[in-house]
Formats: sequence, structure tokens, C-alpha cells
Amino acid sequence: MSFSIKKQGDIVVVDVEGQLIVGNRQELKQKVLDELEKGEKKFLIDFSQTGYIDSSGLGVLVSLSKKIREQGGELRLANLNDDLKTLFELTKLDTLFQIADTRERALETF
Amino acid sequence: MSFSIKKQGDIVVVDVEGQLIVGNRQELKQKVLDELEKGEKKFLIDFSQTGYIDSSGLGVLVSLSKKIREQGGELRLANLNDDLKTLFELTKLDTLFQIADTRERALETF
Amino acid sequence: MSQFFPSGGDAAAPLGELRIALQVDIPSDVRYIERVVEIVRSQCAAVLFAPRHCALNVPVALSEALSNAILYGNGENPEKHVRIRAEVNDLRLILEVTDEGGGFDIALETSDPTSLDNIEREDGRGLFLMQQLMDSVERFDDHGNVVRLTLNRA
Amino acid sequence: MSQFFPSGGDAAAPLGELRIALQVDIPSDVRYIERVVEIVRSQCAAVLFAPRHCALNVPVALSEALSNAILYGNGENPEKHVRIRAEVNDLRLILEVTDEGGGFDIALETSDPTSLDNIEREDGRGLFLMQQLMDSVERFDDHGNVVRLTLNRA
Ligand SMILES: Nc1ncnc2c1ncn2[C@@H]1O[C@H](COP(=O)(O)OP(=O)(O)O)[C@@H](O)[C@H]1O
Ligand SMILES: Nc1ncnc2c1ncn2[C@@H]1O[C@H](COP(=O)(O)OP(=O)(O)O)[C@@H](O)[C@H]1O
Repeated sequence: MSFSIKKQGDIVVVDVEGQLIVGNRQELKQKVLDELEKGEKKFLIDFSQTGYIDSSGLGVLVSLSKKIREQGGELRLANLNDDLKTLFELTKLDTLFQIADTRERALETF
Repeated sequence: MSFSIKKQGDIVVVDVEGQLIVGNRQELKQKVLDELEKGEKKFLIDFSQTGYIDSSGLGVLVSLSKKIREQGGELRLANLNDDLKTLFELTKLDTLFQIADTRERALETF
Repeated sequence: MSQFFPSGGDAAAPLGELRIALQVDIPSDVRYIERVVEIVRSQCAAVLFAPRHCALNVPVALSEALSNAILYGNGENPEKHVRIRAEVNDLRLILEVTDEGGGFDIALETSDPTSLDNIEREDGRGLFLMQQLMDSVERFDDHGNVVRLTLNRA
Repeated sequence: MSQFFPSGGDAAAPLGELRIALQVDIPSDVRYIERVVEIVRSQCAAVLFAPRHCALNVPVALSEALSNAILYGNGENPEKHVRIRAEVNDLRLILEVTDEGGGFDIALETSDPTSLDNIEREDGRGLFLMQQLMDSVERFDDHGNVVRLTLNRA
């Protein structure tokens, strides 16, 4: 499992490959915070290659979203499969995040 | 798991999909014997979609090969992956069968 | 290769009487979680639980129970172990996660993470998710603190 | 979906202390074999045994032991059961297949299926293959006839 980060225009795009769980969430957090510190404002996390997410992974997304907002930035999510969508719905986190069906949709509307 | 049979020219081609084991080897045997009874002489069994073969599966191949030879016909095998090849080598059945790397090769040289 | 090992097997094969019990022991290190989840998930698939159960309910609920056992129950002490027992039959999957801690009170420790007060909190979703994703979540003592998750076949 | 559950997990994760024990009980019906093999095979993959071991050695040797237990040990009597125990650690995989029969003598029952006399025989390759594919094949009595297969990690 790993996180790959690339810039697309002025948007930082992160792919979550494999699981986002207690064992690796700190790595995601640090990578995104590093970019935020460099002055980046727009973030997209793409879950098309993600297996499952645990509560600590959800927690990291919540805290990143808050930190990015505090810097006047925005965090969006894209490509949640049905199982992951259910996870966001159960926790009502679908009301907290901007969730796009596809990466393109998310990028367009930033 | 299943066996699909089709004719290519005058050759009966059987694909073994999944395992060839004690639970289904009789089905393969019967299908091939039915064709032999209809007068077919050339048989090719293709293992490109096969998982593993057990000793009873190997036994059915041996007995089919004998029965086909007795009718003046020929049985060839194709597309054994490395694991399946090992199985034939361990049992020295690679010396008993005509084994082709590809289906095309097997069909050409019949 | 895995498409050649259809977990279903022959469609005509009976399932009724097949019984599986699995036990895995790990040290208190969160890096083991993913592997244990994969072991149980593949079991779940092999006995033909619904794809959603195998891909969502079981992996997430089990991850939560394991994290809690490692972090809270055993305080990440590498000398302490976590034991996972899984039992599957034609009716249900039962998962038991045992740690060496003193236990806790599920009702007291579960809060509603979807409330306005809690929605922006980073933690507090573990027990809630287990309860949402499983048919029952129980806790009891048996040579350690045991959390038992039960999921009925869909 | 299964590519999203890499059986390996984090490359940095330790494996050393992970211990797995699995027990499966089935009635004496050869249609169960494929499913049991898939359960054990996926276990084998989850603890990172060599791909060849998971795809060839374990499936074939276990299939042989199961067929023999069902056909010879239990005479396909559906009232009789076969129990499979698998234990995996960082060193080896141990498989025990127990039937309700009277047992047999491995040495006496193993012949060389590669000899000119035997090569065209339909049967007689089971025990030979188990011995070729495993590091050891043992038989003993323990509330039934047990065949124990051991495979060391490559
Ligand atoms: N195995 C355990 N041993 C001791 N305490 C536990 C255990 N599991 C959960 N708890 C307690 O329950 C609380 C709530 O757990 P949970 O809902 O998973 O949220 P979080 O882990 O994010 O705090 C934990 O903070 C902990 O105090
Ligand atoms: N579990 C068992 N119980 C009783 N007899 C067995 C058992 N396993 C093997 N045998 C005996 O050993 C013989 C050789 O077995 P094997 O090498 O697998 O070849 P095959 O099954 O093709 O006969 C069998 O024919 C049987 O008599």
C-alpha cells in the first residue's frame, strides 16, 4: 500500500493504493501536510485504487480537511466505490466532504 | 469448473476450465469418449485455463490417451503452464504425451 | 492465477456441512492488521459470503477490533499478543479478538460520531462502525478481554 | 476486487511471529475438495509462501490426501467426516487430514508410477505425488487415521 502524489495544474492529486488504515494513515497525513506547508491550496484524494478504509483513516481525512480549510484551501474526494460510499454514509461523512464520482469531475469543478 | 468442446477442422478441441480433479474427471472422460464413439480420431486438450490437476485427473488423461490410440487416433495436450509441466515431469507423463507449447503449434502438426 | 481458483467451486457442491475455524496469533503491532484481515477476508470469500460482506463489513469491523486490541487492550506492548478466532458455518461468521487488557464497557465507550458535536472529531468511530457493520458486537472476559463480532449470512 | 487486497501487506511488516491454525470439517464427499483446497491455498498465499507452493505443491498434495481420506478412509460414507488442520508459521506449513478409517502403511502402498510397468496405469500416483511435492508425508493414528504433510518455506 502506498500513496502517490502528483500535481495537475494547481491541484495536488493523491492516489491511495491499497488500504488507508491505522498502519499507514500517518504517512498520508504527513504527505498532505507537507504540500499544504509549501503553500498548496487545492487537494484531491482519489480512491479508485483503494481497498478499505478504517475509522482511523476516516479520522485522518476529517482532520486534513479541517487543516486545509483553515489555510483557505479545499479537499475533495473522488472515485469512492459502493462499499466505500457506504462507509461515508454510515458515518455521515458524506455530508462533510465534497465527493465527486470521477477524478475529471472533481478536477473540472475546483 | 467445466469442459468446453469444439471442432476445429477434423480436430476435437477440449478446454479444461478450472480444476481437473476427482470431482469432475468422469465428466471429461465421458465427453471425450462420446466423441471417440462418433468416430472422431484427433483430440487436443488445452490447459490454458486450468488451475491444478490431481492424480485422478492425470489418470483420466492416461486412460483416454490409451483408448484413443486403440481406435487409431491421437491425443495431444497444449498450454501447460510451468506448474502443470512440473506435474507431468514428476510423473514422467511428459514422455507419454505429445505436449505442445501452444494450441496453434499442436493444431498445425497434427 | 487466482481466477483459476474460483472460490465457489462447483456450483453443485453442497456447502451446508462445511465448518471452518481459524486462529491467528499476532504480537501487538498494527502492521499485522492488514495481513490478518486478508486471511479472514479470503476465508469469507471461500465460503461464499456476499461480496459486500467480504469487501466491506468484515475487513473494516475486524480492523477496528484489532486496532483497539493492539492500541488500548495491549498498549502496543510487543510482549503482549492478540488472538483472533474466526468460525464460519452456513449460517454465520463469528470473529473473536482477544487482548491482554482489562476490558471496557461497550455501551459507555460508544458515542454517536454522526452527531454535530462529533462529526469533525478525528477519533471515536471504531465501536460505532463495528456495530453498524456487524449483526452483533459483544464483549466479555475469557482469559483476556474478548470482543466478539457476529455477522449472519445475507 | 482482489488486487486491492494484496496478500503481502506492507513490505515493511514483520511476519516472524504470525501463527495461523485452521480447521475445516467436511462430510465424505469429493465435491468439497475444491473448496477446502481454495481455503488452504489462500491461507498459504496470505502468509507469503512461494507462488509455486501455493499454486502447485499445496493444492495437489492436499487434494490427494483429501481424496484418499474420503474414498478409502471413509468409503464415501456421508455419515463419516474428514477433518483438515492447517498450521502455518514462518518456517513451515503443516497439513493434517484425518479420516475415520483404519489407516494404511505408506511404504507398502507407495509404488513408483514412473516405472515402465506402471506409467500407463490410471491410478497409483497419489501417495507418490504427495511425497514429491511435500517435504514429508507421515501417517499415524490419533482418534482416526491422520496423514500429515509438511512443507518447509522455500
Ligand atoms: N480492546 C479494548 N481495550 C480497552 N479499551 C478499549 C478497547 N476497545 C475500545 N476501547 C475503548 O473504547 C474507546 C472507543 O473506541 P472506538 O470507538 O474504537 O474509538 P477510538 O479508537 O477512535 O477511540 C477507546 O478510546 C477505548 O477507550
Ligand atoms: N486414507 C487412506 N485410508 C486407507 N487407505 C489409503 C488411504 N490413503 C491411501 N490408501 C491406500 O493407498 C493406496 C495408494 O494410494 P494412492 O497412491 O493415492 O493411489 P490411488 O488413490 O490412485 O490408488 C490406495 O489405493 C489405498 O489402498
